[in-house]
Amino acid sequence: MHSLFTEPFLTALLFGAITAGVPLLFVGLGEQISEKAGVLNIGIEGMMLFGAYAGFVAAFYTGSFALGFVVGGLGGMAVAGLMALLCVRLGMNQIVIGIGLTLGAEGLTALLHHFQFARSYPRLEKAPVLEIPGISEIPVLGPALFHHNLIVYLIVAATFAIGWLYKHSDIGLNLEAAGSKPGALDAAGVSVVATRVGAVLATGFLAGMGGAYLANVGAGLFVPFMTNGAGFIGIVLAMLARGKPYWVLLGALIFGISLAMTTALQVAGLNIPTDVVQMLPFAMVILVLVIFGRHSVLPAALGLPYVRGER
Amino acid sequence: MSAAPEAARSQGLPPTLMAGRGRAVAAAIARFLLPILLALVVGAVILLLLGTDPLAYYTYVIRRGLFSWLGIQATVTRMAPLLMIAAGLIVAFRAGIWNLGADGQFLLAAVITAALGPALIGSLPDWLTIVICFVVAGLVGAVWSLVPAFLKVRYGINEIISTLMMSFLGISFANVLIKLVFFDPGTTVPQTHTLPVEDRLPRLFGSTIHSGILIALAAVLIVHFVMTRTSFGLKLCVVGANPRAAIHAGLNVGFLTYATFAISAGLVGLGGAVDILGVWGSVRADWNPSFGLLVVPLVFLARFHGLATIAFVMFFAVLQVGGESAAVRLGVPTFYTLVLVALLLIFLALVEYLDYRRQVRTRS
Amino acid sequence: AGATDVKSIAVLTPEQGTDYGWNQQAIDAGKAVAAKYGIEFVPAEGLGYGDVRPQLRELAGDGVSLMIAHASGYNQAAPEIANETKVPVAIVDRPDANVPGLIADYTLSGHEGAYLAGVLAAKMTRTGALGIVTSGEPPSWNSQSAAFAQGAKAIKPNIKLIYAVIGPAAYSDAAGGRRVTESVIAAGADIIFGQGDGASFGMMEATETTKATDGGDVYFIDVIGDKTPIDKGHLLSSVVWNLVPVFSAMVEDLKAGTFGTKHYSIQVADDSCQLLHTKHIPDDVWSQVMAVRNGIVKGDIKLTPVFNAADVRKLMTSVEIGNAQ
Amino acid sequence: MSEATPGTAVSVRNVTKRFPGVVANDDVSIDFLPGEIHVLLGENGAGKSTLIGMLAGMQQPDSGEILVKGRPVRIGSPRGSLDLGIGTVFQHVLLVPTLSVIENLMLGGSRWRLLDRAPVLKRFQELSDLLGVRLDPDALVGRLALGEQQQVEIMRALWRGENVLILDEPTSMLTPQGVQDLGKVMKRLRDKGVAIIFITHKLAEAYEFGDRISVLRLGRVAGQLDKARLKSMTEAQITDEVLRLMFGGQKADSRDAETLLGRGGHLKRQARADRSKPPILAVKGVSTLADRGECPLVEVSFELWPGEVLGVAGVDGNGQKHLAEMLAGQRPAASGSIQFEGRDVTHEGVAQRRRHGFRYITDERLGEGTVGAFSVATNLVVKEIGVPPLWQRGVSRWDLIHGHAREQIKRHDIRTPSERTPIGRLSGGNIQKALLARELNGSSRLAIFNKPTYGLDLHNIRLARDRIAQCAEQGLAVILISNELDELLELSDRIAVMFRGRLSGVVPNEGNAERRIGLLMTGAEAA
Ligand SMILES: Nc1ncnc2c1ncn2[C@@H]1O[C@H](COP(=O)(O)OP(=O)(O)OP(=O)(O)O)[C@@H](O)[C@H]1O
Ligand SMILES: Nc1ncnc2c1ncn2[C@@H]1O[C@H](COP(=O)(O)OP(=O)(O)OP(=O)(O)O)[C@@H](O)[C@H]1O
Ligand SMILES: [Mg+2]
Ligand SMILES: [Mg+2]
Repeated sequence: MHSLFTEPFLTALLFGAITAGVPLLFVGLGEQISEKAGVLNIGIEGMMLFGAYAGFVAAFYTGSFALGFVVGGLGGMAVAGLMALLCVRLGMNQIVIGIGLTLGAEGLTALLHHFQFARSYPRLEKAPVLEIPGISEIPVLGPALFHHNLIVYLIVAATFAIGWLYKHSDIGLNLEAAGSKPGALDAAGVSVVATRVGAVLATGFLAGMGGAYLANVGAGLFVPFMTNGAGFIGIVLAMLARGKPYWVLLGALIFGISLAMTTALQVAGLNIPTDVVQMLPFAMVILVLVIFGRHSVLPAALGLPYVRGER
Repeated sequence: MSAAPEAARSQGLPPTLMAGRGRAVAAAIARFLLPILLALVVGAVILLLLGTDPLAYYTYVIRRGLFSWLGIQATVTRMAPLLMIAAGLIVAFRAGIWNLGADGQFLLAAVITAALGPALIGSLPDWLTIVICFVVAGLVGAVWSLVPAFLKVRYGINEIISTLMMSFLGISFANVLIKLVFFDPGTTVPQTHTLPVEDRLPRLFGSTIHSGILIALAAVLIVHFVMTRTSFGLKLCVVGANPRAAIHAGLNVGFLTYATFAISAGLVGLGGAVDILGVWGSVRADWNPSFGLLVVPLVFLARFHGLATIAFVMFFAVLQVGGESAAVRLGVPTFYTLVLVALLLIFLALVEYLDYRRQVRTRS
Repeated sequence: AGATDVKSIAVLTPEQGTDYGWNQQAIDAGKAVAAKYGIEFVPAEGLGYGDVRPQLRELAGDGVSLMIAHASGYNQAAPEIANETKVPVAIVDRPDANVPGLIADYTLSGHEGAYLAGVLAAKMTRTGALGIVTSGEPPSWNSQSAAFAQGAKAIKPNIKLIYAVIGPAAYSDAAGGRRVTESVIAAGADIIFGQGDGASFGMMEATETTKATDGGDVYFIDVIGDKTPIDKGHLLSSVVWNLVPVFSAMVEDLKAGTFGTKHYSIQVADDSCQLLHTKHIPDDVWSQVMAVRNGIVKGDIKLTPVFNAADVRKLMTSVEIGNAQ
Repeated sequence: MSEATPGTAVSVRNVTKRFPGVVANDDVSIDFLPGEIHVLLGENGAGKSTLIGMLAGMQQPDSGEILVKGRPVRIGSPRGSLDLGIGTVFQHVLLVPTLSVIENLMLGGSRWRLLDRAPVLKRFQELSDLLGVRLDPDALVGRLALGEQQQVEIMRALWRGENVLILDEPTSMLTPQGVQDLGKVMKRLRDKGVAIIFITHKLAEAYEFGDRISVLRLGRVAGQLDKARLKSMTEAQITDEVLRLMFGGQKADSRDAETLLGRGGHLKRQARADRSKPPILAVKGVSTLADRGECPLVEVSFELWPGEVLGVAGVDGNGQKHLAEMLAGQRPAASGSIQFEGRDVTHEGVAQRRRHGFRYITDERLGEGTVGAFSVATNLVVKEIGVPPLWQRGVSRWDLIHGHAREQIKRHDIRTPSERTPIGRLSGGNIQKALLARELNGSSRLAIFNKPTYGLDLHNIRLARDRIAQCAEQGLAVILISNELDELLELSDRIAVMFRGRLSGVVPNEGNAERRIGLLMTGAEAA
């Protein structure tokens, strides 16, 4: 048994955990921004999926991973734009539109994939890796944590940057106000609609980049429905993180590790049905809610459209 | 926390069905037809881009889904579980509870039904087996909604997220049950025992439509009646629209919230039973039709109205059944139906918004 | 059941017949068989895993002579509709369901081919470790996983076999396929025996983009289809199923009135199951593998398929524990 | 058209604003001058908030124009308003409860910039000195008392409202002392040249602080009293004039005038309670548990007789809310007991107590009193759902329910387009009438009024007070919670004072009651 848990294997596990966790970090952070601003973004799954598709197409045709991320982000943002128009600007119901957009993105990407790639199944090269000199030499941790695409370091850095902005910039205040008491924000001279539209677009961009990472770095290809609920896990992360980006980071890491553990247990020959392992994250969330329920506070105006001067 | 559903009620515009019955009804119908038309048009553009003749596609879908005997039977059969789920969602949404956990509730109830039915059918009369299956399926659905209900009543936790979580949990749990507990050792793929075709819900008038559709239609109509015409329904609506007002009015908010969850999830569970007893006879591991999230937009498009819901579910079933057939004959994958539903939602939103603007302008 | 005039056959597949695998093999075979007998072919692709009863009824109503329901998920619905419409169906994964003239099972196992793949892999591994990655645990994959293990063990009893399942419904989980395969490679495997639909592409991607622990290339052994057209230089082989003989036999049986009285299978003997020869396999190794094949054909090597997941796993751990260097 | 008096700070010219079914402002033209406190008066729904909403950028006029310093402007958003130097304190608190005081003040300040506390803190100190308030800049606004929140609002309005300061009913939640303090601030700002628009329902405040009074009636300017005229008239004359403007030709009676002046105390009603009989309600040592940020009850005991009005005075947030909720059955008593007609009702809920004749008119008309999205008809029966004859075996008889509503609407003069109008669209006074109609029907025995005249105009206040007096007349036991001292003095037999969750004393309503209450309210005297 021991022989299996060699250095390279442990490295690969941890590496896999990071690769699985990064897309979740993207969507978790994105969802958090929307929710802070009072928009419950159920459409994030669709944004992620569309970003995955767009990002893959871009990376495949140009050969540039960087461009893949940008276009993936823009793809997610396009779906987010619809959400912003319908839910923020026109005040339609966020849940229903979110579900609708997710269904639409699923259908559209599967359709496009069918006509475009279903005969060729194109795959990308390995994504370029940036080794951080020095620390990437540490056994196990080095190659697992510091042999990633630049985007991984960027998003981790962005996590802290976002946390810092929440506290120290007017953006943070505006988001908080838009989610907590939009009328007060409006009265203070900041457009609630603009704030929320900005938040939703940012969410779409992050989710789209997460999707692009999943497709281009995680899988190296696009297959229909490939996000497979990752967007919804992002919603969970945002809920558990209670407005703190660092908690999203931690949660994404835990989710990634739990996925990687599934493999580890199997490779180790432990005979647990995969469904049981699959249940663990969700069971964990429910347990956390039941135990710490009273502490999970959501923005007061979450899910409510804001119309100036309406009675 | 119930804020979200409350918003759903108010932002869909003022209930125009209230005044000027005749003209308002005509306007309401126009409000439904216009988005459908627009969605079909944009859908047609997408079809054109993909190299398919949209007119041929639409006529084919409607012919296969609606105007052929086989098609209409398939459509009506498909409607049965969708309508049961819709009934459950109407209760919840009218009562201001966003039950997004229908998939888990449906699947667990289906698995239990498929485990129970074949086991009982030998020793009990058919009708009793079916009744027991229904009762247990309803209970299973209800039980699965207890945790979100508890979290909502006790801590005020947003049920949108908790029901979603329970849904994912339920889907995996249903698989575990099939693989570890209720599997039929005689089959190579993990699945439950099978209820023989002749022991399933009786079929109607020699067609392939099973009688579950009657139960489903009745469920939607009863739910509509209860929610709009009874004191119980009104109490649920009050709790949903303003829980503090409900407390102030002396309503037992905790109990009514539990009741909403239980009735909603119970009806969804019955949907699982209807589908298993009417069509499938067994459940195979990893089967998940994901009806729950599909029905949400339909119920919403229908503005939670029972009759409109039946119409929209039928519309969707025609699209699905005809679309599956068209997938084989015309090479347009069934995913296209999803795109159409999304387009429909978007245009409904836009049309409603424009209509609202028009009303505001004309009234002032 | 009497003899029938066969005018057309339909093949129903859950995914599109363009996957270089399970679905495509069936559609291609259906086309070939129809051409062979000069009958009409009705492909019904991409039906998904929902209720196919409407499609079956519609095909029956259109007057199809035989419906081949090419998914284990259809083996409940198809017999029911056969009984209802009296149109013969062929189904998979239910060997006990045969009904003369109406229902015939063709539960296929490429275990013979997988055994050969195991032999090939054992001969070619540099690291002494092989990976088996599957996206789920259906019976035909179980039997192939087991046979692969047995074949490898036959050559090198001490060989390390690393077995991993991606997830419960991970057939299309390409990212999962890649992630898991990378772990398996990191655990030492330099040849991956992979089974999965969309997930297979993730596994291929992993073999293409990851180096083995010895720094060399990793190779991939696929199943069912021939992915050579989309290979990037890492496809070592594939356990290719050829369904033409099976579908032909069905048509023959229908004509002869013996449909539903036999079990169809694929085997290396008639090349309905064969190992794909790619340029990455050295000639001497290939001839050694072919020698083993002849042994199977002659009956010198006896193989019994193992369908049960638990038994498969037992096979892996027993190989792995204690013997690993 | 746009010639404004030279030197105006802001003017509206022929402004009209319609809402579905109402003309809220009808061809309104007013000038607001720098260095002047301009009082806007008018009954509920006269269009005061709508008018200032347009100045604040919350609404756009349908026609007409707005001029700032004589220059026509379009105020498209609150931002536009702030940029013109117009600061507004809205009728309802508009602060972010989850942010601190200083963060609330920084909101909308710098754009796309990092927050810089130092200059904000400096300005905060300056304004604190100017306003004469002491606030912790890092306290969460949600934790502040309403009065303190209002100070923050005024501070925020001043932050950029260096030209015009608008205050919409700021005194409705202040103590008398708070009102005086606010008056000083307004005067100080006026002397610095700020144009102040001050909306109130209390004429006394208008006299005391106002340099000019404009009266709105049914969306139109009914008239104006300028500085010179105000100086030249006696209080009585002004009152007569204002009443004439507010109510048109209708003759207002003298009691209206008293109410308007906030000097109704001496109108004291005839006490009728017969205390020789056993009390109808006996509360013994009741305490409640505190939720976050609330003041619970501590060992409250009192008795109440039929026909008696027990006033409850106290600074807001000293347990009045808990008292009302506990009595209504909405909030459980943690200890102690409640006897009603000799029966122990401590553990009974709202519905049961309602059956005994308990009625509770809440101070939160929209928050809990009504379901804003539901029709007036539904709201009129929301406490009787399922009760025959409006329901028959659980089935709603909407015809009867609507008929019942039409009758109530007529009887209680509830101004609504229809019984099917969502009640949230009505003005505060009319919602209050609906609540009174719902609660004071049939077999009521004990009525609890929590700030029943909050936010109402003179006419509606008069109606509500008369209703309360009438209740006592009919033999109901009444508990009247209010922070309008004159209201308590007018209506009560005895006045209990709440301080930090306790009943710090019960004062008979006679002689020097006012002084004693004042002392008890600040905890200075314990009785
Ligand atoms: N006239 C009414 N007044 C107040 N509340 C009502 C009225 N009618 C219905 N309700 C309540 O308000 C909610 C919304 O009613 P809505 O009018 O949408 O129902 P509906 O199905 O359209 O009924 P109808 O066809 O009779 O108009 C319902 O849940 C019901 O309990
Ligand atoms: N957003 C709105 N939508 C619909 N009607 C409105 C809206 N705002 C105000 N109204 C209506 O316009 C009229 C004037 O309301 P406004 O709030 O200006 O009155 P007000 O003088 O401030 O009254 P109060 O003393 O009660 O505050 C009322 O009839 C009110 O119902
Ligand atoms: Mg007002
Ligand atoms: Mg008011």
